[in-house]
Order: sequence, then structure tokens, then C-alpha cells
Amino acid sequence: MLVEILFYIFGTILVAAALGVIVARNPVYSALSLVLCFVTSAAIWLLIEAEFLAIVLVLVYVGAVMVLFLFVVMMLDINLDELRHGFTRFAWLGWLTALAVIFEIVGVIWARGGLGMDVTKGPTDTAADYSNTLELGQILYTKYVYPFELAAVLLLVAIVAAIALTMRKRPGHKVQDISKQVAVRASDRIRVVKMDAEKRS
Amino acid sequence: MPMTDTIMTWSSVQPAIAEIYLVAAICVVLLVDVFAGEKRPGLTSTVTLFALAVGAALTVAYGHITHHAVLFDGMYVADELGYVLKLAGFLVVAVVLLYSRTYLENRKIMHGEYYVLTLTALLGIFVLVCANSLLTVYIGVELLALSVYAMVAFDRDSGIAAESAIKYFVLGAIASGALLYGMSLIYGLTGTLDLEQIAVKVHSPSNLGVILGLVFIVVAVAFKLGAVPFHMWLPDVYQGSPTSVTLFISTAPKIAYFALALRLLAHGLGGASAEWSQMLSVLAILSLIVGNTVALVQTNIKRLLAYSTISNVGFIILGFVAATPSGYTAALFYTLVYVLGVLGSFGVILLLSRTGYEADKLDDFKGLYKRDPLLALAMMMLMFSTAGVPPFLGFWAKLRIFQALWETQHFWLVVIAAAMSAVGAFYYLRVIWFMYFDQPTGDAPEVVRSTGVRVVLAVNAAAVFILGVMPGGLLDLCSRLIH
Amino acid sequence: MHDLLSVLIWLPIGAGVLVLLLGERNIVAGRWIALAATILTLILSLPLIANFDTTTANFQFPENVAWIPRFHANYALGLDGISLPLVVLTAFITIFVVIAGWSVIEVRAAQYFAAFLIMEGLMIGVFSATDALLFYFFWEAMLIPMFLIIGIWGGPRRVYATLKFFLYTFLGSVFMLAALIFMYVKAGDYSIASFQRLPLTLVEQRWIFVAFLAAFAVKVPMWPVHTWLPDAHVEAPTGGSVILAAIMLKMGGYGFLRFSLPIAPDASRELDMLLISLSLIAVVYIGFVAIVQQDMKKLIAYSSITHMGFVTLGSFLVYDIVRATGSVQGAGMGMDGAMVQMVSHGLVSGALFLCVGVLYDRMHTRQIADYGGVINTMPIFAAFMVMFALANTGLPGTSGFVGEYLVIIAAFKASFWYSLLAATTLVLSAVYSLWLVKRVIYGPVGNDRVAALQDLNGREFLILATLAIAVLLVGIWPAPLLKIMQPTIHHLVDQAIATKIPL
Amino acid sequence: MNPTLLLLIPMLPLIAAVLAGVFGRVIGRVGSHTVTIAGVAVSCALSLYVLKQIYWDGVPTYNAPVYTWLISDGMHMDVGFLIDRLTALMMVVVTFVSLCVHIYTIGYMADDPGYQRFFAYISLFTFSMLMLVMANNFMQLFFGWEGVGVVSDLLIGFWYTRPTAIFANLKAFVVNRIGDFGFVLGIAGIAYYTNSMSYTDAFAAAPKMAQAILPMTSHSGVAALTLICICLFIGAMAKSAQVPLHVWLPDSMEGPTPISALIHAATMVTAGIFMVARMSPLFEHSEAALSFVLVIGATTAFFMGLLGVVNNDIKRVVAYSTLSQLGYMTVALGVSAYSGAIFHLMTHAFFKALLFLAAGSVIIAMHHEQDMRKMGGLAKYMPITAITSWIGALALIGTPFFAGFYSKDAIIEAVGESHRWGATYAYWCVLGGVFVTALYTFRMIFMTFHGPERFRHKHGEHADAHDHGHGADHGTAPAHAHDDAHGHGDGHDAHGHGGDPHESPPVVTIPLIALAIPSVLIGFVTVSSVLFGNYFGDSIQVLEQNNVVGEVGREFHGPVAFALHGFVSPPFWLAAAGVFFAWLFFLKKPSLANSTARAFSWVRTLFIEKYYFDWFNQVVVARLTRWIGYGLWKGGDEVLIDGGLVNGSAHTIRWFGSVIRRVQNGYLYSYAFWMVIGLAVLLGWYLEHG
Amino acid sequence: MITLGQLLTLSGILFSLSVAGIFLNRKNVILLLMCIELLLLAANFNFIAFSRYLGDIHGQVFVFFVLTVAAAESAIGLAILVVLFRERRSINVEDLNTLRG
Repeated sequence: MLVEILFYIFGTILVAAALGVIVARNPVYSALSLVLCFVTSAAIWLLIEAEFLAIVLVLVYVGAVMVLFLFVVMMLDINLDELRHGFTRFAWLGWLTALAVIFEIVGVIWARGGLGMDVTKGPTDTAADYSNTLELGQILYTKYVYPFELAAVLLLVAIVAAIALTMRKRPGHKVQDISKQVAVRASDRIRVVKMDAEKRS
Repeated sequence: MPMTDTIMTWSSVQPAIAEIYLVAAICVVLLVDVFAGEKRPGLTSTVTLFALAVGAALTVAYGHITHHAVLFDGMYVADELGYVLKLAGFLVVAVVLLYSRTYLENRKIMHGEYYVLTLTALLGIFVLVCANSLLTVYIGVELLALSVYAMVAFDRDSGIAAESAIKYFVLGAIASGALLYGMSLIYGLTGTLDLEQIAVKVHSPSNLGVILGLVFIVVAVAFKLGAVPFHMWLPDVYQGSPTSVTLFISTAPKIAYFALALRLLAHGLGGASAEWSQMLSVLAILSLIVGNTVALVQTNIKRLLAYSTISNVGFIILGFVAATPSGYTAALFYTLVYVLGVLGSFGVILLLSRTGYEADKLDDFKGLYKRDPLLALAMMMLMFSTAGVPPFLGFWAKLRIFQALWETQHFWLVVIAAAMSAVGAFYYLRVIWFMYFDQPTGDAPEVVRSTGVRVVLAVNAAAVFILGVMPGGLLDLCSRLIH
Repeated sequence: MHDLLSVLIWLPIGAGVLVLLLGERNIVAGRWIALAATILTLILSLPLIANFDTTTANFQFPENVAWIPRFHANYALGLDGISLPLVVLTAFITIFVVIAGWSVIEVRAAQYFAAFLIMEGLMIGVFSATDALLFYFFWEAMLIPMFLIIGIWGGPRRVYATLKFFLYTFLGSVFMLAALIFMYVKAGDYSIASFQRLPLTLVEQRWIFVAFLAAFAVKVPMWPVHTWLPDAHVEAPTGGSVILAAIMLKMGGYGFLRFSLPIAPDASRELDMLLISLSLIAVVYIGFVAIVQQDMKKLIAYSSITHMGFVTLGSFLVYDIVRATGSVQGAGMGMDGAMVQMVSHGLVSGALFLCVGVLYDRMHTRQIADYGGVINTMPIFAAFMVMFALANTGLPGTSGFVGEYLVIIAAFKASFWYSLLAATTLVLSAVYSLWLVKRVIYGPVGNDRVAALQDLNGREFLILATLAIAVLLVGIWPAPLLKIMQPTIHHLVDQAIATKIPL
Repeated sequence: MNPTLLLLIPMLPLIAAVLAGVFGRVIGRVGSHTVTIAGVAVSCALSLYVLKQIYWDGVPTYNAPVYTWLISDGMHMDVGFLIDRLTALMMVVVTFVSLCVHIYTIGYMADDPGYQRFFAYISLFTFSMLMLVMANNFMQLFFGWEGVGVVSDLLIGFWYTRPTAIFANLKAFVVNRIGDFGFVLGIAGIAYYTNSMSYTDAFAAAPKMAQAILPMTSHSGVAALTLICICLFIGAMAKSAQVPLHVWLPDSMEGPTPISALIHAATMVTAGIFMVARMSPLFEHSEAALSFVLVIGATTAFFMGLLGVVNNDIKRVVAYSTLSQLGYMTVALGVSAYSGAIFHLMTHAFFKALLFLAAGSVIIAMHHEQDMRKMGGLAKYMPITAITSWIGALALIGTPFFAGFYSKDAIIEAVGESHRWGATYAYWCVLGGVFVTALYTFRMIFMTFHGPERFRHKHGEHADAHDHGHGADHGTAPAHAHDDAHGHGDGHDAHGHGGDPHESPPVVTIPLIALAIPSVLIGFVTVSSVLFGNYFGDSIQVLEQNNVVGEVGREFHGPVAFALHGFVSPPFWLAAAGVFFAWLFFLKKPSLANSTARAFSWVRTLFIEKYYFDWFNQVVVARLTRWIGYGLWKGGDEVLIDGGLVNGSAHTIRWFGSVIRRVQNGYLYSYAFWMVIGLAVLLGWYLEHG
Repeated sequence: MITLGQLLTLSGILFSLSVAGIFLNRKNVILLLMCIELLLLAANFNFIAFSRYLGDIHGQVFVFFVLTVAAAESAIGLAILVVLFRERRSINVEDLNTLRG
């Protein structure tokens, strides 16, 4: 019962936050509401006892990905006043389509025999000492070694690509050299000049 | 919990030699580039080509398998189809790199990363070709896609490249999102990720849930292949990205995506073929019509070839519409033939282009026969082949598709396809007309003669002709691979 | 001997490739090679006539090599009574094309000759293929050289003309291909014979017939898909026009006889009215159109359409004849006429285009208005031109008469009205041919450019004289030609009136 | 009979023609006229020999093929000869006349550059004509039929730089083709019923065909034989210049005079008559067809004669008289008096050839002046021509004892006897025709040979004369054409225009005399045998109830009696009246002629315009044809088919492409939107129907 | 107790919203990247839900990989974004229409 209430609370927040991501004028706001999305969904995953992934979600996303996002948002100093939302006059059509898709999916889910399985049953209950993490770990490095290796290559690709695309050494690129600044002496900065005084006439 | 025996002996992974080797090769190339790339620009590309050659050799030596084997606890299927497609992958990528070399030099984008990304993309292709699980399919798709996104944006000084990259990325992400969503449904309804077990569980008439998942998967596949209405990325990307990259993405990945469609739809979801073949027929017709008609009004040859790709994809899909081994054979044959053709035609564009001269306008081809008879001749043969005129290879591809459709009594599809191939002939002829019937425009620069590449191109065009006269072997091979 | 046909096909192609490789630099050698190859081809084709067995309708000089085992498609060749004359005609005409282009073509001459040589091989292939796939292979491949010939050596509007030509033909052929594959799927192999044996329901036959119609009607060409022809002719170089008119158009008629009638007899019976009316429209309508042409080539092109109208008319009379006379006896006369008409038209129209070429090489215009009184400066040429013009009007004693005469007589057997409309060609062809002669040849010297004309040189004289002899020969003694065709056409009639609908 | 001998008869002229035509340059002028004349002379001799064998030696009819032209699906088409009395007679006529013309040509064309070509043509013509008359099957008949057409055509266009000449040549060919159009249909019809080309089969099948009904629509038909015969006769109408297909003949006078003589008088135009006579076994079985023939013939006989009265071109006058004489022959055929027709054909051949050659001789004397108003009083300068012309004229108008009288009078009698539908009309026509004939013939004689000498003053201002001559030809000025004639190195210009006209050289006068004699005698000699004696035997077939000649024959008691009886028959008096009026108007009181003309000016214009036939053909028919052609070309081909079907579809596709192209607007969100739309639609569709 | 249907519904809504976000957004490319993350999240929801309700762990393994891929994907996406911004000085969706037709 409680679980169900919590689910509805988090679910509502999740949907609201998702909407926020879409409609927020300021990308920073939408990024933050995306964070909210992740947190709430992590909570929901906890409710259905997928603990490991819930944690991973928070760590990887909120911890890494979203930070990266915000970093980029800040780096590309987009002047926010021009970032007003321009929903054109065809927006309604877009919303309509979205609603249509929702109804189609939801319709199938709840249709009698739509999925050919009982959608009203709860999660399979597990033993008290059941460890989601353990189970995952056991198959991840055995059965799933092949995709695991590939995932590694995938991350390598990400690294290589990110570097190849963004890193560049420009000539005449101004950076301050601190050691030089520290090692500077007065003689380098000021020159004392003597000049004879002017005669009174 | 399932504790599967995971002791890996050499023999148990031997068929995967290509992938294993390739991962190693990627690291090697990366290191070579890091330490020697700066000083010796050409080195990386040479090493890469060498690596590809070795890979092909190793695959032939150890990777050949004629029976059907499952590796890595059902993640990986090894069969002759995979073997041949992997060899094709090696070959195509090697040729692509050969064609691209001068281009990359001129564009100052001949960095090691380019080659690394090419190889990772190739790895993605291999993974797809041999995928036997939804997970491996997904990883393969992403591996390939991510590498390609990066390659498209690789020319950092080109605005249109970046634009096309972002478009490709966003739309591609939507597609993979759809793929995931569909996979999740299929997983949920069958309770397994293993394609072979899915094949056992899914059978027609399928319930709504399966169809729901199916639609999402079909959308994703259609997007990857570039079928209407999920084709929008294709022309922009082809035009926007550096021609060498266009050459790459228009060739090797097509093989992979054919395999994707085959493994996922034909094998995994074969039970629901009634449903998806119907969906595909709609997409195929749309692709044929849109691709051919819009290509008529193009002035940029890269974009023109993009639309021609769309129409050809329509033909490939028609092969799947038949949903019979014969149909898959036709699709495979068509894919290989198409790749061979497009390899040559983009190769010509690459050889023509110089720094500050993309050679991607149709007008740049005016009077080519005067400037360079060999390239003109090769291009003409390739154009006739793609148009499907005997004695060139393209004719047989279309013939095989028609045959597959007749065998399944798809009368109207044949009629539409026939009419559309005639419409399509026009823009291929237009290229020939510009090359042969018009006088060259003054500003076209002299074509630089780099013998080696030209020989490759000549061989490429000759293959289109010789195989066109004697297509028997290739046809046999294709049908053997499918059955 | 047993692989003579292959030689006939590949000798010219090989020579063409050789000429191409020799390139523009040794064009002199190229010319001679081309001439030698074509003449050799003709000489080698003569044994075909000598050893042809005129008592059987079977394919003779057969060759059969597996080509694509998976499709059971064979490299299968053979000749019967309707293909032999056309093969020889091809070998015969191509020689003149080479000679006609001898010194006229300056730019890219090697490619020019190579294109024609390759095309000769392909055309012979079309006529001698007994495997449908091989037939289609040659049929389509032939478009490429023609496309280039018109496009490269053509006149000002060559691009439009050649694209129109290619796309028209290609569109038609694709549907034929679809039909062939359909029958392959049913029959299991591609040999024409098994297609002809294949039982087909009426619906299937209808669609197959329509598909073939799309391909052949365009090639012939029949009204209303004829408009590519005048454009193509006007823009094509002389040699191109000659091949186009003399050989290529025949492929349409050949196709009707080889495919449509035997493969879809019931559909043909059902739709023969359509074919006949289209042919008659071609005869009358196009006859009128030809009268008012101002461009010589266009005029001859249109007259070609009317003459080919007789071919299609003759081919499809068989059903109405059987209906009207109730007997098979004499039903083949229409086809006889059609075949003779094809051969004759090959000679006459070829000769006429060569005549126009002779004038064009001198004056570089084809407008009738630019000429007048040519006879004053070129009496010998005038004699030939008048003779060919008269042959074009179907004058007895020339080849032009035989076909039309037979078809008209056969048409009367089918229906009085057919022959009435068909016979109008006597008047119409007289008007357009002789009006052309009157305006170009006769009369006082039209202008000083005409006054400066030189009469035929030896080369041109040789060409026209040979053709003239051929025209007269066929006109005065057509019996041997008919004798060659007779058994095949009997067989064809039997096939055409038999039904293939499975019970 | 010896086949090779028969084969020689047509072949010799052919060989001669080839020699003269192809190798004319080599063998030169003398060479060419020698070979041709030799050829024709020999074949003439052989023809006479054949006639002798057939008629006197009673050698049976020869009917055998020479070689098989082709066999199409069981139908044999041979080239072969049928030699019976009719053929033999025709062969003699043809070869004899053409021989005369050959000889005559030597003088007439002496200075023409196309000398060899000319001889080649006329020999070729002789060949085709012989093939025509000797044929034993329809295919060969058609061959000869077209052959003579073409060669006469070449002859008309002989002076190919004359616009009028080449116009006439085109006209002649086309009109003849219209005839052949009918002719070939007739042949096809016979082939349909007999599945054969040979005469014998056709004649044998005639009664069967007479019963047959040829289906026209699904439920109606016409009498087969009538249709066939009328079709055949349409061919004859064109060749023998019967109304309304006569229009080519007067214009064909553009050819050199001997041709006019040869073609018209003797041979080609009689081909039609011969053909119908040859087909008598068919025509006999179709009353309707014969009535058709009768009416056409009668109309031609009378109304074409009238045109001769107003014409001033000497050759054209003779041409119109030929028309009307042909009308007489056709009338004879119409009343199934075939023998009468052939008989008249024969006699007419001689005296008409005579008149043509005489006219030619006059024209030579007048330096190629053909307008009779520029002549007069020539009798004393060229007596031989004058006398022979008189003989010819008397023969033409049917003066008793002259050749013309026997044939013509017999025809008139026969028409009188006939009860066929249209016979009465025909009778009045032929009677009127007699008067008219006399009128225009002697008008010509008087204007040419008698009265004041009008040729003394200068050439020039006589365009109107030629306008009459050429009627409503296309615009080209005949005067110009005339100069061309001179331009043609006409030798007589050498000694200027001032001098008196003088008699022509012997090569011209000898044939005149040669022809004058038979013009007088031939009728008297042959009438009893050819006409009333059963000369033709079974080569002409007449059903009993149609045998009018037999009826006439019953009152026939020898040529003299026949002639004497002629003096009291209406035709004689009509002819006399004609001569009188001619004398009155054109010799005694020309003013009277003019006043009469003014009185009946509309009639006169009607005549001068030749009943507006040419106007109709050129203004209506020709223009209409061109309009249709342009309409179909521009409207049909270029606008509808090319514009609509071809380029139209191309443009539609192109337009479609450019529209779809706009969907590809470059905006990420619209791309995504389309993807989602596609997704949603697929979902919706398959969740509904899945 | 949370039923399967509820979770699937939630993910369905998320999915549609994220997609809608992509094509409704007219301004900012970064927003598109965020929507993509949302999209993957929706898919993950499905996987976890099914995995838990089938009592089959493999679904969760899949999610694990998806998270990895998503991280890599966003990295590359942002890299491309940076390149784009350097070139165009703007990341406005409205400005990305030089390639069209």
C-alpha cells in the first residue's frame, strides 16, 4: 500500500520533471529537472528492488553525465534571453501526436490479452538474503563477457571521439605562465630615467 | 541463478578471430598514432591498411566456418554468412581507405583517430553481423553508430559537417531509443534476449504486444537503412560529411544493416514475418517513389546518390518483403552489388575532388571524358550498373528481387518497382550525359593521376562488368549463405 | 560451323573492342579493321543461308552452353525462318554504316566505329538468342551504344532525343523483364521454347501480353508510343539512323512474332483488335503526318512508322483470317507479308537515310526547303534517290511492294475495312515520297549551294548501288525469302491459334 | 507457241532501256536510239508473228508461267503469259505505235540533253505495257499497271526543271495511285474468294463470286463481285482518265509531244479499257458494275469533249478529244460491247497517234508555240502535216469509210440496242459527243491550217492563252515554263523566229504518213472480222442476254453497206453540223464565236475552269490533306502525345519530386516529427489490423 | 504493490514525452540531448520492470549496458555540439538548415 502511494508520488514528480525538461526556457533549469527525473526514477527502481541499477543510475547520471551537461551548458555561454521557447503554431499537432503515441502504447498495455501476460501482478518476491548486485556481478563477467568487452571498446570510442573532436592546439593561443609571473623582477617592469630640471627665465 | 560454464578454449572462440584480432589492432593503431603519428602522417594509414590485410588473412585462415555455431553463451553466432560478410567488410573498408587517402591529406584531416574510428566502426559491423542476442545487436548498432557520428563531424573546420553530424546524432539516438524500447517489449514478452529462443517463442498471429515491439524495431531498422519516412537524415549526412566519410557510411554499414535486418527480423522475429513484411512493403514503396523522384531534382551529386541510395534501399527491403530464403538471398545479393557500385562512384568523386574543390556538383562532371577518360568510363559503367542495365551487375540485382517478388505473388510491387527503376534511370543517365555529351567547364582543375588508386578503381568498375556478364558464382554464393 | 553464330556475335564485338583500344591515334587502321570485320561477318553469315534447312521449323545451328546454372539460363543460340533473314540483314546493313561513316566522322571516330561494331554483335545476338534471358541481355545492352551514338555524334537536340529514346525503350523493356521472370518462376528455366509450351491462364496471358506490348510497341514503334523515333532519327548521325531504322525497329516486330503470339496466344486472340487498330491508325494517321514534314529525316522516320504499321498489322491478322475464312489455309500470309516488309523496310529505309546522309554531308542541312533541283547537279544521286523513294511507295518490282501487297491481300481476308484502310498507304506514301522528291530533286536549281553540289563519290555510289540491287532483287524474286520463312511461319500460325489455357 | 520467243517480246525493250539508261553515256546518242529502236522493232515484228500464229495459224491460246514470283501460304504468285487473240492484238498495237514514236523521237528530241534518258524511258514504258497486256495473273497485271504509271510519270516529268512539268508528274502519280488503291482492293477481293492470282481461277470462280455476299458489318454485306468489279474499274478510271480521275491527263501534256501521243493515244490510257475487256468474264456477272461503267463512260465522253471546244492549246485539244474517245470505249464496255471497245481502241490508236504527231510537227514548226491563236494558214507551208491532220480529223469525227466511223458508229448502235440501266442517258451523251467532237476537231484544223496567218507578229503577251491552257494550275506562270522549254536547247531557235514555218524533217513526216494510211483503212479492213466476226473468240466473254454487238451484227452486211447506212444515221448529220459550226465560227465569222462566247460567258468560264475539278482538288482536297497532316502532327503528336503523354508525365514526376523535396526542409525537429508520424501511423495501422 | 502495467504505462508516457520534446523544441540542441537521455530512461524502465516481473536478471544486465552506452553517447553528442558551436557560434535548432532539399 505504502509502496503504491510512494510510486504514485514519485511517478507524478517524474512526469512533471520530464515536462519541465521539455518546456523550461533556460537549459540550466531543464538540466536540473532532468536530474530530478533520474533521482525519482532511481527511487522507483528501488521500490521494485532493482537496487544496484538504482544506485548506478544516480552515480553515473546525476554524478557524471548531468555534470557534463551542465559543464557544456556553461561553457557554451549561450545568451539566455534568446533561448525563449518557440513553440510554433504547429505545436498542437506535435502534442497531439505525442498523445496519440501515449494512447497507443497504454492502450496495448491495458488491452485484454494485449501483452499476453497479466499486467496486474506485482514483482516476483525474492528471498531475504537476495542480493541484486551479486546476481548481476555473477553473470556480468561470465555470460556477458563478450558484450562487456565491447562496452569497453565503446567507451574507448567515446574518449577517442571526444578528444579528436574537441581538443585543438591553436597557435597564438593566450595562456598565462605563472612561473614566469613569479620570477619577474622590478627591473623587468620599470625603468628609472633621469632628466635635468628646467631653467626659470 | 544460471552459472554457465565459461571456460574459454581457443577452439571455442576461434570463429571470432576477426573481432578479437580487430580489438587488438585498434589498440595497436592507436598507439602507433600516438607515438609516431605526429612525425610520420602517412604511417597510420599504412599501418591500418596492413592491419586490415592481416585481419582478412587471419579470418580466412582460422575464421572460416561452414556450419552454424554459437559462441559466448549465445551472444554470438558464427556461420558462413558472417564469415563472408566480415571478409567483405575488411575488403570494403580497405578500398574505402585507399580511395580516401589523398582526400584526407588535402583536407588536413588525416589524423590517426580517423583510422581508429574507422576500425571501431568495422568492429561494430562485425558484431552486428554475428549478433545472436538483442544485447549484442544493440551494442553493435551503437558501436557502429557512435564511431560514424564522430567521423561525420571529423572535419572540424566544416560547418555543414558539424550540422549534419548533430542531425545524424539526434535522429540516430531517437532510432536507437526506439530500438531499445522495442527490444524491451520483445524481451518482456518472450522473457529472453537470445534471438534463437525468441524465434521459438514468437509466432504468428502475434499478440498486440509483439506487434508493438515489432513496430518500434522496424522503425529503428528502417532508420538505419534509410527507408522513407525515416530517411531524412540520409541526404543531409551524405552531403554534409567529408566525401571520404560519405563513401564509408554508404558502403560498409549497409552490409551490417542488412545483417541487422536479417538476424533481427528474419531470424529472431521470423514468426511475425506476416506482420513486418507488410509494414516493410509500405516503406519500400515509399522509398522507391520518394528516392527516385526527389533524386531527379538534385544538382549535388552526393545528395543525388543519397536519394538513389534511398531508392536502392527500397529494393533491398523488397527482398525482405518476400520474407522467403529466396527473398533474403535477393536482398543480400542486391546489398553486395549496391555496395560495389556505390564504392566506385564515390571513389570517382573522391579522385576528382581537390583542396577547395569538392567535385560534388553535377556540373563538375561536365565533359569528364575529355579531362579523364578512365574515370568517365568507370563512372559510366557504374551508373549503368546502378540503373540496372545489362551487361552490368546491377541488372541481376534487380532481376533477383523481381524473381523473389514473383515467387510470393507480389504483383503490384513488381509493377511499381519496374516503373520506378525506369524513372530512376533518368538521373543516372543525366550523369553520363554530363560526362560524355557536354563540354568541360573552364574552371575544373586537372585530375591528379595517382596510379595505384586508379588501378583499384579500374578493377572495381571491371568487376561490375565481368560479374555482370558472369553473375552465376556470386548468385550461388549468396543463396548458399542464406540457406 | 557448329558455333558459327557465336562467331557472328563475338567477331564484331571483339573487333569493336580492338578498335577502341587502338584509339584515335591509329584511326586509319581502326577503320579498316571495322570494315574487314563487318564484311567478314557478312561472309560468315552466308553459310547460314546455304546450309539452312527449309523443311523444318526447328532452331538450326543450335548452340547451348550453361550460363547461369542457378537460373537454368543458358547461352543458347539458334536460327529459324524468321530470325535468319534478320541476322543476314543486320550483317549486310552494318557494312554500309561503316562505309558511310568512313571519312565523315572526324571526332572520336574510333569510338564511333567501335560502338557500331559492338552493336552489330549485340543485334545479331538478339535475333539468334533462343534463351529469353540471353535475349533480354542483348536487347538491353544494345541500348547503351545507341544511347552514346545519338548522344555524342548527334545533332543540336541530341540529349533530349537520346534520353527520350533510352527511357522510352527502357520503360517498356522493364515490364517485359518482369513478364519473363514471372514465366521463369512458373516454367523453371528461361528457354523460349519452354515459355512457349508453358500453359497460362487467360489472366496471366493478358498481363504477359501487355508487358510484351509495352516493350515491343515502343521498339516498333506503334502509335501512340512512336514519338521518340522522329526525334531520335533527326538527331542521330546517319549511321545511327540507318541502324535504328533498318535493324532496331525490326526487333519489335520480331518480338511480336517470337514472344507475344506463341507465348500468349489466347490473349493475342482476345486483344488482336487492339493491335490491328493501332497499326491501322499508324498507317493512316502517320501517313498524313509524314506528308507535312519539312525535315527529310523526320519525313522518312514517319514513313518508317507507317511501314512498320504493316508489320504489326500483318502479324496479328491471323485470328481474324481464321475467323473469317474458317480455315488455317492462308492465315500465315499476313505474317509472310510482315516478315518481307521488315526485310524490305530494312533495305529501303536504310538506303533513304543514307541518301539523306549524302546530302547532309554536303549541305549540312536536312530542311527540304534548303534544297531543290538537286538533279541538275547530282544526276546519278537523283536517280538513286528517286528509285528508293519509289520503292518506299511500294512500287511493284521493288522490295517495298511485296510486303505491303501480301499484307493488304491478307487484310482483305480478315476484313474488307482493314484492307481498305491499309490500302490508303498507296496514296499517302505516294504523296509524301514523291512530294519529297519533287521538292528536293526536281525543279530548277534551288540556290547556289545546291548549284555547288558534287555528285556521288565512289564510296557513296558503291553503297547506294548495292542497296539498289538488293531492293530490286527482293522485289523481282522474293520466292527464296518466303521459302526460308515458310515452315517457321506455319509453325507460328499453329502456335498462335492453339490455346494454352490449362483445363 | 515458243515461250522464249514470247519472253523476248517484253525483254528486248527492257534490255534496250537498261542499255540506253545506264550506259547511255557510253553508247552515246546514236547508240542508244539504235538499240532501243532495234529492240522495239524486233518485238513489234515478233508480236505480228504471234498475231499471225494466233489468228491465221490457229495456234491455241498460250497460258503458262515464266517463273514463280513467290508462294505465300499456298497461294502461288507467278510471272506468266496469257497469249490469246485479245493479247496478240494489243501487243501489235502497243509495239507498233511505240515503234513509230521511237522513230519520231529521233527528230523531235534531236537537241535535247536528255536524249538517251528519253529513249530509255519509252523503251521501259513499252516493256511495262507489254507485261501488262501479256499478263496471265493479277499480280503481274498490277506490276505492269504500276509500271506504266511510273514510267509515264517519269516521262511527264521529263523536263524536270519545269515547275509545271513536275507538278503534273506528281499529280499524275497521285491520281493513278488513287486508282491503284481501288485496283489492289479488287485484286485482294479476288484473292479472298479464289485464293489465287491467276485469271483462269478467277474467271472460273466468277459465277460463285456473283452469288457471294461480302460482309461489311457484322450483319450486312454487299454483292462481292459488284464490289470487286467496281474496285477494279476504279483502277481503270484512273488509268483511262475517266471522270472524276481524269484530271491528270490534260496536265500531262507537259511532257514532250511524242509522249503525249504514246501515253495517251495509243497505249497507257487504253490499259484500263483493255483490263476491263480482259475481265469481261467477271464484269459480265455484275449488272450494277457495268451500269456504273456505262454512266461514268458516257459522262466522260460528252462533257470532256466540250472542254476541247474552248481550249487554245493544240495539244490539250487533242488530249480532251482523247478523253472523250476513251469515254466512248468505256461506254462500249458498259454495254458489254467489249469487242467494240477494243475495236475503237485500235482504230483510235492510229488516228489519235496521227493527230498527236501532227500537232507535234506543227509545234516544231512554230518553235514550240502551242497556242492555236498564234497559228493559222499553215497548210501551204507544211502540206504533209496538213493533209495527214485532215485525214486524222475525218477519222476522228467518224466520217464513213474512215477508221473512226466503223468503231464509233458500232458503239453508238450498240448503246442504242442496250437495255442496261443508264443506257438511255449514255445514248444521248454519245450522240451529243459526235457533234462536239466534230466541232472541236475542225476548230483545231481551221485555226491551225487555214485562215489568216497569226504567227507573224512577235512572241510574248499571250499569258492568258496559256492560262486557259493550264486552267487553274498552281501559281507558277506558264510563260516561265515555256521559256524553260526554250532553255532546253531547242534547236529551231537557231534560225530565229522571223522565218516562215516549214515542213518537218522526214523522221517526223514518215510516221505521219505511216499512221495516216491505217487511219483510213484499218476500220474498213478489219471491222467485219474484229468486230462482227468472232475474232476474240473466248478471250472475251459476253453473256447471251447482254450481247448487243450481236444485235448490231445482225444488220451488218459488209463494211460498205455499213458505211453507206452510216450516211443516213443521225451521227453523220450531227458530225456534219459540228463541222459546219466550226467553219462558221472559227473561219467565216470569228466575231460570231466571240459574241456567242460573251452570250454564254458563264458556260465558257465553266468550261475553261474544266468544271472546277482542278480547283476542287487543289484548293479543297490538297489543302485539306495538309491541314489534317498539320493537325495530327502539331495537335496530335506534339501537343497531345509528346506534350501530354511523354513530357507531361516527366514534368509531373519532376514536380512531384520538387514538392516532396520541400518536406526535406533541413530542420531537425521536422525530421524528427516525420519519424514520429511514421511511427504513430504504423502503430495505429497495425494495432487496428494486427 | 506496483503492478507491471503501471510501470509500463509510466515508461510509455516518458517515452512519448521525450520524443515530443525532441520535435517540439525549436531552440536549443542541448535540450535535444537531454530528451534523448529521457528516452533511454524510458526504455530502461521497461527492461527493469519486465526483468523484475519475470524474475529474470538478464533484463537488468541489459540496462547496465544501456547506461554505459548512454554515457558514451552523451559524451560524443556533447563533443559534436561543441564542434558545432565553434563553427556556428550558435546551437540554435533554427539555424541548422543549411543542408536541405
